[in-house]
Amino acid sequence: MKLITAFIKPFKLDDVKDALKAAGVSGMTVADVNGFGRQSGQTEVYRGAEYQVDFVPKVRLDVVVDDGDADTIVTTIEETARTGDIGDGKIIVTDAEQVVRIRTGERGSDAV
Amino acid sequence: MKLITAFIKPFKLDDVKDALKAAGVSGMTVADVNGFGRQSGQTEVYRGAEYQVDFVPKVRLDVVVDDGDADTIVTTIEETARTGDIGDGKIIVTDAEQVVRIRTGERGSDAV
Amino acid sequence: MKLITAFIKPFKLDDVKDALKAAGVSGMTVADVNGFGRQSGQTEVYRGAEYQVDFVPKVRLDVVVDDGDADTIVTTIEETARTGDIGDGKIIVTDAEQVVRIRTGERGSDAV
Amino acid sequence: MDSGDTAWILMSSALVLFMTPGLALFYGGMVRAKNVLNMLMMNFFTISIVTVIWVAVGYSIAFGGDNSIIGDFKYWMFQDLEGDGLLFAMFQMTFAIITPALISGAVADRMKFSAWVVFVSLWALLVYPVVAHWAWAGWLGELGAIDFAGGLVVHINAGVAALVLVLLLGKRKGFGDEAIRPHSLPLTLIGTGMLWFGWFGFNAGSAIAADGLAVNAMVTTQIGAALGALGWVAAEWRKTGAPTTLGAASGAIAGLVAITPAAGFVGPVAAFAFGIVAGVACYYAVSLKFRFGYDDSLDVVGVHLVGGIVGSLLLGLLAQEGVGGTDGALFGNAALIWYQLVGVVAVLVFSGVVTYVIARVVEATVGLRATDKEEADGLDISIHEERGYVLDAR
Amino acid sequence: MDSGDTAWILMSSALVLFMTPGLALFYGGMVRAKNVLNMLMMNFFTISIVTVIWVAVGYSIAFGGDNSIIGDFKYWMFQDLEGDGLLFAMFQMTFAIITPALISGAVADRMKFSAWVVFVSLWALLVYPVVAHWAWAGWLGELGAIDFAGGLVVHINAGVAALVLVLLLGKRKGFGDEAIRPHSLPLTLIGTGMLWFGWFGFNAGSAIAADGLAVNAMVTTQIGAALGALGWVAAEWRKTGAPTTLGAASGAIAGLVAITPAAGFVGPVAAFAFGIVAGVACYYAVSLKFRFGYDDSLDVVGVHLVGGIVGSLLLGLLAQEGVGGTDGALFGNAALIWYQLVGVVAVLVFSGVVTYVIARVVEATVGLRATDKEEADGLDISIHEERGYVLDAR
Amino acid sequence: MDSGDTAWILMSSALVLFMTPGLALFYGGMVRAKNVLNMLMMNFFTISIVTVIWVAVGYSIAFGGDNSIIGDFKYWMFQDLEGDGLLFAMFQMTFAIITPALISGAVADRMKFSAWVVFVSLWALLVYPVVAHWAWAGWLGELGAIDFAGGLVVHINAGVAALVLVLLLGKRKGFGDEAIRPHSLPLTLIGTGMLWFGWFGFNAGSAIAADGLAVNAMVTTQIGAALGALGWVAAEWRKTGAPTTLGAASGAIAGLVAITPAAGFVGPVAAFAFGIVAGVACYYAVSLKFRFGYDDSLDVVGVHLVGGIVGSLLLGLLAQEGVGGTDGALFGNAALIWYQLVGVVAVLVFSGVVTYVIARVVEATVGLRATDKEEADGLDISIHEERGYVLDAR
Ligand SMILES: Nc1ncnc2c1ncn2[C@@H]1O[C@H](COP(=O)(O)OP(=O)(O)O)[C@@H](O)[C@H]1O
Ligand SMILES: Nc1ncnc2c1ncn2[C@@H]1O[C@H](COP(=O)(O)OP(=O)(O)O)[C@@H](O)[C@H]1O
Ligand SMILES: Nc1ncnc2c1ncn2[C@@H]1O[C@H](COP(=O)(O)OP(=O)(O)O)[C@@H](O)[C@H]1O
Repeated sequence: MKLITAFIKPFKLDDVKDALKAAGVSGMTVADVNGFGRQSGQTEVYRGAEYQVDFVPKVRLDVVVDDGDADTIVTTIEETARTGDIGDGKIIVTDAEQVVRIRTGERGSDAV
Repeated sequence: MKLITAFIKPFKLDDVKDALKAAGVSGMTVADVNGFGRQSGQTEVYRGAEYQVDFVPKVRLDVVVDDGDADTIVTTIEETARTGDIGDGKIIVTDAEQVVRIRTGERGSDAV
Repeated sequence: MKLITAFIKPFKLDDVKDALKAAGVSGMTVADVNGFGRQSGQTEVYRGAEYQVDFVPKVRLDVVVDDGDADTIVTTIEETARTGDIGDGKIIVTDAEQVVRIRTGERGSDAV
Repeated sequence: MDSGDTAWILMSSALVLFMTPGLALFYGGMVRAKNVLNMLMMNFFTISIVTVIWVAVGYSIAFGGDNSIIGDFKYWMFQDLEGDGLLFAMFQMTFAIITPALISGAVADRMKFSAWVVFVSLWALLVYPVVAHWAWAGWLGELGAIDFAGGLVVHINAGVAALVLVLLLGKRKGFGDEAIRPHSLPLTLIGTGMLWFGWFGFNAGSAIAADGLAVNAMVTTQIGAALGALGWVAAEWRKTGAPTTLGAASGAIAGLVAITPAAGFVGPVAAFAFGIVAGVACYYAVSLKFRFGYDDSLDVVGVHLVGGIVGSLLLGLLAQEGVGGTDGALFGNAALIWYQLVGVVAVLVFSGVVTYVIARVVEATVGLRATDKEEADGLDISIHEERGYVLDAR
Repeated sequence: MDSGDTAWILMSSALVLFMTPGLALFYGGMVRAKNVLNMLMMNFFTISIVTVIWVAVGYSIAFGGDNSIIGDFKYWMFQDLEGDGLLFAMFQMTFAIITPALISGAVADRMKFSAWVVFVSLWALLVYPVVAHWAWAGWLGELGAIDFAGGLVVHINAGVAALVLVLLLGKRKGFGDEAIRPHSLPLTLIGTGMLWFGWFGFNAGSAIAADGLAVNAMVTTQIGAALGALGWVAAEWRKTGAPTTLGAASGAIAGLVAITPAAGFVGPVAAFAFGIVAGVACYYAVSLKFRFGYDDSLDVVGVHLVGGIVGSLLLGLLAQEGVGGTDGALFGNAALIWYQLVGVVAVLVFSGVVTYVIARVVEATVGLRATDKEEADGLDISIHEERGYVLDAR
Repeated sequence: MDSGDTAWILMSSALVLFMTPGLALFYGGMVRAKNVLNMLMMNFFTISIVTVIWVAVGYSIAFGGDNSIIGDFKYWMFQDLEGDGLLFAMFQMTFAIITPALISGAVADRMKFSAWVVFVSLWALLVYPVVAHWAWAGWLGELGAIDFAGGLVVHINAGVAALVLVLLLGKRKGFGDEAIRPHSLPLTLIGTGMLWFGWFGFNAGSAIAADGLAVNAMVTTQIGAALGALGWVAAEWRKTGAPTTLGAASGAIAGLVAITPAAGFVGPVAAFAFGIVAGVACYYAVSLKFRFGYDDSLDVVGVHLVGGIVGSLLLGLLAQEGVGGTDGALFGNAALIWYQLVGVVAVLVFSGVVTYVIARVVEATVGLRATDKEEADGLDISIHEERGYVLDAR
């Protein structure tokens, strides 16, 4: 199985979730994170002091899928999360050696 | 070494932590995340509008262990986090090529 | 490519970020997490009841880099995040099979 | 006014002023975290804007001169006001502030801040003082319509303006599709507490004395609020199975809105009716926006317009001479219902039309709406360059 | 009452009403994030419930008629009340509201909301008005027991009810094993500020006039609060090495509780004693729940029962005729201690027993406790179908 | 004082006391999450400390006896105070509390809590009562300097003490390099609302009567606050392109600070000038710390010292006999400017020097500053052994 991790723009999460659901993904996990990248951070102003804050809010999405589905899922995320503006984020694929469904103890593809 | 990542029910964290400690794990890292899966999300009601919110609060737990310990640890998490109800979560095992203890610069098994 | 994940002390994040920037890293993602480890947790006192809270606030940092850069980056993090006191944290290196830049669809090294 | 009356109206002025920060928090908790500061700022800045306009000419337009359509400029810059007169102008200022502030809840999450500043300035100049004049120093009052503390002047007035404004402004992205959830109900409940507390000054202060009428108004206010919450929660508990905190808060506000015009005209028993009817009616009214597709973000229409109408009309029925000097239809004075209806319609039309014109002018000049990107990123960072919360451990 | 007195009691009524939202926040900050709304809702909804019951019959049971055991129904639905009488009924209503609200802190995190609603309704009907009658219009007062603003009526009454209720309800999962930590101490501190502020109305308003007695009560209240915080923090700093914010807040409340029965009966110097003794005593008292294994979640017993007893008994010692017309044991009137003790015991027994009966009835009908799953997931989402916070960036 | 006056000063005392929790939240929202409790605790505990000192001897030092340099001990432990005298002592206590509390914003994030406790105790004993005496019962007032509600006594006094203290204390780690951002602006806005509300008691209560002067003070206070916010936001909007919520809050406070000495000496029109000048001046003043490299964490110097000086001097220009009995330079009494300047300088020197001595003593005994590790981990966990927020779902 593959573990696909994506860092995307927060307001895109709903679309991505729907697209993944439509693509047959049965589960995923998300978290609030802060990203640093080419997208320059925003200026923040507090009592006249302007700060360039490098970190921008992003959503981290983790989804494990069968090896064979990985490419489709990556493409689905890619296409749905894309706005074309800088800061759209990254997708990273790593190999998941084992996956376990806690409730049943199922392992491997059955557990996804 | 193996990196074991688990998504579990929040109220199970204390038990899992204790079990891992008992199993000899010397460290772990947790984060608040939201999961989507077979467990249907909860209904939330705000001023009469009922929303089906797909994401459910979960805890993400990351723990690196020696290759040889991975199976035991997976089983420990599995058994402690299990309630038998839908939504108990997943465990994912990936291969950690290198682990470093920042304080000492130790690497590999020594660093775990 | 390699995915480098580090758990560090929160107040070190600014230094680490600057060092990574200086080392040519063009992006990273951080999250607030809680760590458990050899560093004993803090005592917290609420209405006279003293609790030993095992989890200590840490920052999780994820950065994908080219295979060739991994060692330098690990060393950079290691050296900047080190205080020498217990609890400095861990660095974990995993293999990233694929990386995608969502905005452009670039893959692999170009996407980092 | 003797020192006791003065003490009470001083205090009431402070209480009503405190309601606008309360409203800011009440609303602020209901928007998403990325827009909380924008909501707070719309409200706090409205205090500043309206203070200037009210002192400059607003009070005089509302309460100067003998004309029954509109006041004059004799009190401009609070000229010639001192003692009791100045105190009354101060007390009324706090009403002039919160009324446009109420509108902000409707336009949450998408209105340009500069547009809000211009809109409120014009509205506080052209709409509020005129309506206040009509009800409290002009033809509506002379006709026989009654409004103890601002059912017409404050709630219907703000409510219809909110409706007009959101029709022009359009919906938030995601409205109707996604769950747009309150980011901090505890914040909303803090605001609710402040509003409830301040409302005692609003209603009981409107007696302009520390006397039996003020006492009556305080008691009916408390009953209106309590029963409003009860009504709303009962209705929703029955329908959705969940008694919600936001429902209790919303119902309390609905009850307070409805009792506002009536607080000094009905007794404790009648106040039960105002509360319960408003609580249930507003509970159903807040769903209309999904049915009709206007995006009244935080239900200013559902709570203030509907609650204000409920209160003003019920008053036509239930007013009692023994309390405030006027009988309602139930006690033989059918005309009162009619006067109340005239009042409601007059405010709906006047406020609706002038708000429309003002909004169009703002649209044509500064533009009403934030850009899509500003809306997506959140108005706090895009427009105010601040973040509401930075909760990390660093 | 002249207009100055009226102004002050109007204001005091508003202040005391404001305490219940304050209490909601004070408690709300101390529970875990998953239960914050339940805590807020228990308190806000109590306002609604008690308002209905108090207006309907509660006030009359407490203050109607000449019987020294119980009032009558002559003021039902606030019949025949106006002016000063109505104002007094309003002021007292705010006490009737906050007293059962105090109990909510004990049952946090596990009581069924429907059970709470039924419990509070019965308690506000059967317990509070009777105790209020005894102390302020019945046999206890006639006997000679004194209670300026509610040491017996409010704090001991609520405190013992809390103890009985938690004994029946059982412990929260994890009590004693896990660290169950406050989710937002800033919220608790907001509540503390509101409570402290409102307490001036509670105590100084209980003079029922804007006079020297009210002034004395305000000063002793301030001293009680300040010294309570000082006492608690000193005790904990010495013992654990950490001066905590929650300790300061808790100590202030403990001091306020203890000075409540005494505010108009002792002078500033004696108030130091009330504050410091209560602060230290309650600091030690809150640990008793771990020792004896009853789960009084937010220490209603430790703070209100213990603080109330400390205050009521100290008053028997330290009351001074020059202040409120009664001397205590230290000034030659040993009987007062005895009367105070009778008062304490009478309230403990009556409130304890009736609370027990009510709780058993609720248990047998709707059931007292939420299910394990509801408790694990949190009462907010399980029962109220809302979440306190949604802080993501979306 | 009749009952109306008494009612108003009772209420004003409650209002001003409420400001210190308000200030705690105002400041608390501006620090990082890891230090929020320390900030709250510094403020809440100051209430306790100063209450003790004020009752014990502070009031007597400030208002006892006929000496123009310093009072005596005749009112120690509030001896011989009752009725109006006791009420005045209570009202003034609330000023004595908030003044040192103001200083806490400057030392945020790095001062040892024990050092704060000792510092405040000494400062409330040695500095505040003396300055209060000079201005309100001693030589400065006799000379002709005027200070209606505490421009000299409260704001300049606290502001200069803050400056001295931060110079000794040194900068926070990261000051000037990193963005040290407010962790919760909604918390700061809650505090702003409470401060604004309470300030009506501060200024209008300083009339010590419910009369026309109190009314005037309330109106000018409202205008000062509103225009301060307007001035600050206008200045920053022009300069940085962003109208910030924190700017509006800060500007309102700046305006309130500046109008404080003048509230009962100038009319509504002049109040516009106080607000707008203070708003703009303080906006520019808060940047000075980066220029000169002193780390006044939350801008006590920029807002209170600068705002206090602006207000005290403008008053020398704009005071009007018809309002408070004294004309300023603009109305022919050039001497007033001179007296005001003497007042400003006297307070700067006295408070500056004594604060320096006290701080040195504290440094030499308990030490002023937390350790580096405590600062890095946050003072909440390190010193108070508590966490402000535990927001997880467990
Ligand atoms: N090398 C990296 N490792 C981990 N996360 C990264 C890396 N580069 C970028 N990111 C994440 O992707 C987000 C977007 O990257 P950025 O360079 O700003 O824009 P783009 O994706 O359009 O090139 C960042 O905010 C960060 O969360
Ligand atoms: N494919 C997946 N990838 C990542 N996380 C998943 C995946 N499927 C489930 N999860 C995580 O596991 C949690 C539980 O999954 P769910 O399908 O609801 O129940 P169960 O584990 O009992 O099958 C989810 O809330 C989510 O956090
Ligand atoms: N085996 C592990 N798996 C995952 N995270 C770990 C592991 N061990 C330690 N950590 C993380 O590293 C942090 C520091 O570890 P700790 O043992 O306290 O000190 P040190 O790094 O100095 O040995 C922990 O708080 C935790 O976040």
